[in-house]
Amino acid sequence: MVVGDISTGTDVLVIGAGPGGYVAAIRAAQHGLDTTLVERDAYGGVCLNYGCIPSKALITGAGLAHEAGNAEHMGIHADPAVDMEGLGGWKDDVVDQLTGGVEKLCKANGVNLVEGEASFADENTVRVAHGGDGQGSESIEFEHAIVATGSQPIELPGFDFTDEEVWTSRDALAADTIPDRLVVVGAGYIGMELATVFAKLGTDVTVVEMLDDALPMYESDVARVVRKRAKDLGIEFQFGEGASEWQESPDGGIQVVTETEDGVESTYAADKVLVAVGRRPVTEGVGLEAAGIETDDNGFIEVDDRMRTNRDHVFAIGDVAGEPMLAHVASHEGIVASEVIAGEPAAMDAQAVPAAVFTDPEVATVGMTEAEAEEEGFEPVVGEMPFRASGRALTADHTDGFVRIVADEETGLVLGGQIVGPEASELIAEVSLAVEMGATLEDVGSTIHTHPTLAEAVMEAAENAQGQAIHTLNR
Amino acid sequence: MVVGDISTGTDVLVIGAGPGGYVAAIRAAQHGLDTTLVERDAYGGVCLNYGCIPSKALITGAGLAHEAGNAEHMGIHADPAVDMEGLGGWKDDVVDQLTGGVEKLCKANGVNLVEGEASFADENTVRVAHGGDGQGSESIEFEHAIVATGSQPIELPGFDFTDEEVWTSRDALAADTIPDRLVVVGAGYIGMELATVFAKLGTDVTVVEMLDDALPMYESDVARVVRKRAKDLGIEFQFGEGASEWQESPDGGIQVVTETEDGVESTYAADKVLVAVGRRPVTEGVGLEAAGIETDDNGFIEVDDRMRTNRDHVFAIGDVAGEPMLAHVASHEGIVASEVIAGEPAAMDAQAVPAAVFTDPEVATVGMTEAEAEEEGFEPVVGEMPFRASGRALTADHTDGFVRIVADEETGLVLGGQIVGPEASELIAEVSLAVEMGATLEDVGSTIHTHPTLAEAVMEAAENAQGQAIHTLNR
Amino acid sequence: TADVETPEGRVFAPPSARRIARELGVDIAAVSGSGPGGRITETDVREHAEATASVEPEPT
Ligand SMILES: Cc1cc2nc3c(=O)[nH]c(=O)nc-3n(C[C@H](O)[C@H](O)[C@H](O)COP(=O)(O)OP(=O)(O)OC[C@H]3O[C@@H](n4cnc5c(N)ncnc54)[C@H](O)[C@@H]3O)c2cc1C
Ligand SMILES: Cc1cc2nc3c(=O)[nH]c(=O)nc-3n(C[C@H](O)[C@H](O)[C@H](O)COP(=O)(O)OP(=O)(O)OC[C@H]3O[C@@H](n4cnc5c(N)ncnc54)[C@H](O)[C@@H]3O)c2cc1C
Repeated sequence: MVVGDISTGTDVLVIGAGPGGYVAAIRAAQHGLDTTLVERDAYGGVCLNYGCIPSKALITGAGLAHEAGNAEHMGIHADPAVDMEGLGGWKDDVVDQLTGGVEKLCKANGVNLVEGEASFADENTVRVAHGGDGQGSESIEFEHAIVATGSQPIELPGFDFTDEEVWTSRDALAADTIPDRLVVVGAGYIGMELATVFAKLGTDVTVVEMLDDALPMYESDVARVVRKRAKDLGIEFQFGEGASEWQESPDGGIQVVTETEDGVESTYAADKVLVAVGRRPVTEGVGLEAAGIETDDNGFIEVDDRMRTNRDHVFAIGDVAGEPMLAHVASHEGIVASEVIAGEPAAMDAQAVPAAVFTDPEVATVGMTEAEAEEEGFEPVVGEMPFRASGRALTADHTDGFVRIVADEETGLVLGGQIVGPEASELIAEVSLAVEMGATLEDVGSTIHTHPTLAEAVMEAAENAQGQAIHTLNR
Repeated sequence: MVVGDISTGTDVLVIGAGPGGYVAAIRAAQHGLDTTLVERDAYGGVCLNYGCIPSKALITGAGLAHEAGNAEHMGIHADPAVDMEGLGGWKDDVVDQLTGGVEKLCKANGVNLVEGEASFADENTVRVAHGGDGQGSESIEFEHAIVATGSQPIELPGFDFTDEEVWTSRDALAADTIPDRLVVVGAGYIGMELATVFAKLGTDVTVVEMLDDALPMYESDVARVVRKRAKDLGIEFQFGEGASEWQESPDGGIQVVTETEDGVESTYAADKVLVAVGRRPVTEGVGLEAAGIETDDNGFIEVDDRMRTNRDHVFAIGDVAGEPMLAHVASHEGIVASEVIAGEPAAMDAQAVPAAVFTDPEVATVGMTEAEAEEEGFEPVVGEMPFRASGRALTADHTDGFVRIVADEETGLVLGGQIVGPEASELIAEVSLAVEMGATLEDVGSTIHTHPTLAEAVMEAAENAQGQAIHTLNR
Repeated sequence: TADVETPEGRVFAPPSARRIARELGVDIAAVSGSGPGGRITETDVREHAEATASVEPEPT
């Protein structure tokens, strides 16, 4: 059937159904706005289909198998075998449940779902090209548009993503066998999460990183905890080297060639090479010019604190609107954009934008580091609690890492926190609320925390900053 | 060597080195007070030696073995064997590390440690009887005393704790073999935690409870989640029955006899019977009368909001000072007592006293339930988020349970929360801070929460209460 | 100064404000809050302390 060029109208048109777009669409519909959401590939976007969700599922599976196989010291003797098709199948089920849920939630809230690729025709119209042969296209007129087209992996010269031996994170997450040897290019969070998964599944993993540490965007004592544990898991690091190309190797595998700044070459044998060197915005084919929307030097759409582009009625959210490229930031921005469209006094004014890395152990941060606080003109005071002094961490057999709280010395107001250790991603929530609420060290330190929990370490760190910790020595 | 009756003096004398006493002693010493801590058995008290810590260690070990053995749906094939001596040895190591740490922390803060049994001689003197043959005793004069003597299990008529077949929780935690069959009397949190441990280790567990549900102190929809999962683990419940006695059985095991209110008897075959029907204060031998300290009808020492007994210079904290009998409450009260002695404006004015149960899944609550809020004269509004709609719960393969937030409808101020589900004990920390800070639903709902985390469910529940949740349908 | 009693019911104020109330001898239940939902801030407590101090008679 050929669907002709039909034309409809909508109050709010959202392009892209990732965690930015679908959340924006639902909130707009909740405000009674007629809302249309266009997606060309899969509901849930990168996050649910090829990012956050499948990666965390594999981290759970690989983590459980590895932990059970290394618990003799606890009297637990197991020799788990992982069949990658089974693990992958479970992961796919999880993804399907969530993406199915997104579709249902959109419909239940009254969002019109349109499948196809959207491109601005002019400043009040998009054309949506439907996929498949002769599926035609349609024009949709809108009052407001929200661009939420997300991001895609950056390609590295010498590594063609269409080659079977070269993996993007999406390919790695879809693997149906466990490679014997894997080179990971880039020790950022995506590279480190996947390096950990495969190392725990038994792969020989080598991580190549141009800078001089794993997770180089984090403070060195935070990164050190993850690097040390990764080494214990058998991951080899090659710092100060950039990957330049790959070659087929006579043994049937491949060789990844790297180069230092001084031109010294090395090669690493592998079966696959995962390139995880960053992500760039998706703007090609979106027709931004037709709507007069400007991008910055890195190709991100420029927005103000209301998530408005240079065209007042067009908004941009999520990865396409710049750093930090995180799912929860995309969702929050989506809510702000839709509230602003609905006439609510919303703005992107978050004091606390948490970020987590699901390595072993996890890393999670929010607000300012000590150095950032100094740069901002505060006189920071810092408190810490190592997990090795935590009863819960000991009973959970995960004692690497620490909680750090940064506050303003004079007022005691909490400015930020850095956590590396078990469940860091969950523990950061309390610190985020503290930062958002303008809580003081005393407020956090004198809130009763359940014993035995890891969250007690947040309280202890706050107490430590005040010189009155019980379970660590105060400075 | 016979140590004669020597006499010393101290500013603050603390009786009992559990989580109440040792924390109080450290804080008093931090305030520069000359502080003496007397303990007759083991540093760390019940909690570190026979309670919180060993139970959580066994929960971790049994949980890991059980989870790894039941992960075929994830492609993980393992058949873990648990050797109870190995698991027990690891648990003992954890306990030793923590109790050793307590001793070190006390010394590092300048607390004088005295081993022996303390008894008030008069209102300003205790006599400490040192253990062992001819170790003598000493008198210590004090300005202020803090009684932190804790609690002990309540004995049930017909079940003599000195019989080998009858277990207290302490005996259960010290087991060096896994019984084939276990009857647990009492479905409170201690009974349910240990029932879960042994069920996961392969024991046939029957829980006998006089009331009509597991965890009867919790709301029925919270308790239901735990009861259902316990049944899936093979635990059998006999509600509405009280245990009356036990007998040796011809097969070498035992039989536990129960009776309903109407006098109907049943018997359950077992190898051991764990009695977990509650705890009562330790006051015998403490010489409270000599100091003129009064107790209430249940034998607990009565205190005011400064933790003072009827004698202004004597304080009581922790389990001996009444409900809720929880380690973190003991510690918090210890801090309040020592601060008050040091002249600080402290008081036990916590708005939020969290409690957690480490069953599968965990339960954690803080502040008011909906019903309690109504009783207090609020018009509560309630928001919920089921974990089966949480991406993190799905990727962690633990989707049972929900987060509930209770707030005042008119002002939006958060009054409490109930969580049953994975990591509930950690997630409650954020709700506790919200309650203590006087945060509103909007404050919690508009704080950015990392994706994917279980903590997002707290935010979603707050949004749901405001009728604007994204991932659940709003009422 | 005499201890101020901890109020029986719910108080909507951060722990730090509640401590300052005790330090200043203010009954926090009598303070009206200026924060969201009527939450009592540290400033509310201090202002209440000043206001009530000025109306109290001089000690003799
Ligand atoms: C391996 C990996 C792991 C990650 N883990 C995490 C994590 O744990 N936590 C976290 O916060 N973040 C994580 N991220 C980042 C997260 O996935 C992104 O920040 C998030 O997906 C951004 O959401 P978005 O809505 O902006 O865009 P996307 O999720 O990229 O969605 C954009 C959508 O727009 C559609 N689209 C694009 N152009 C058009 C068009 N012209 N017409 C119609 N549809 C179009 C796309 O098909 C896509 O579905 C991870 C990323 C990766 C790759
Ligand atoms: C199996 C089990 C699991 C538990 N799990 C948890 C949990 O997960 N979380 C939680 O919050 N709570 C838990 N509890 C409760 C917790 O253990 C108690 O609330 C806590 O130990 C109370 O601390 P305390 O300092 O008041 O007393 P205790 O820990 O009982 O310590 C009192 C100390 O005083 C000493 N003492 C008594 N009389 C004298 C004397 N005359 N002279 C000298 N010393 C004396 C005793 O030897 C003892 O060491 C659990 C309890 C049990 C039994």
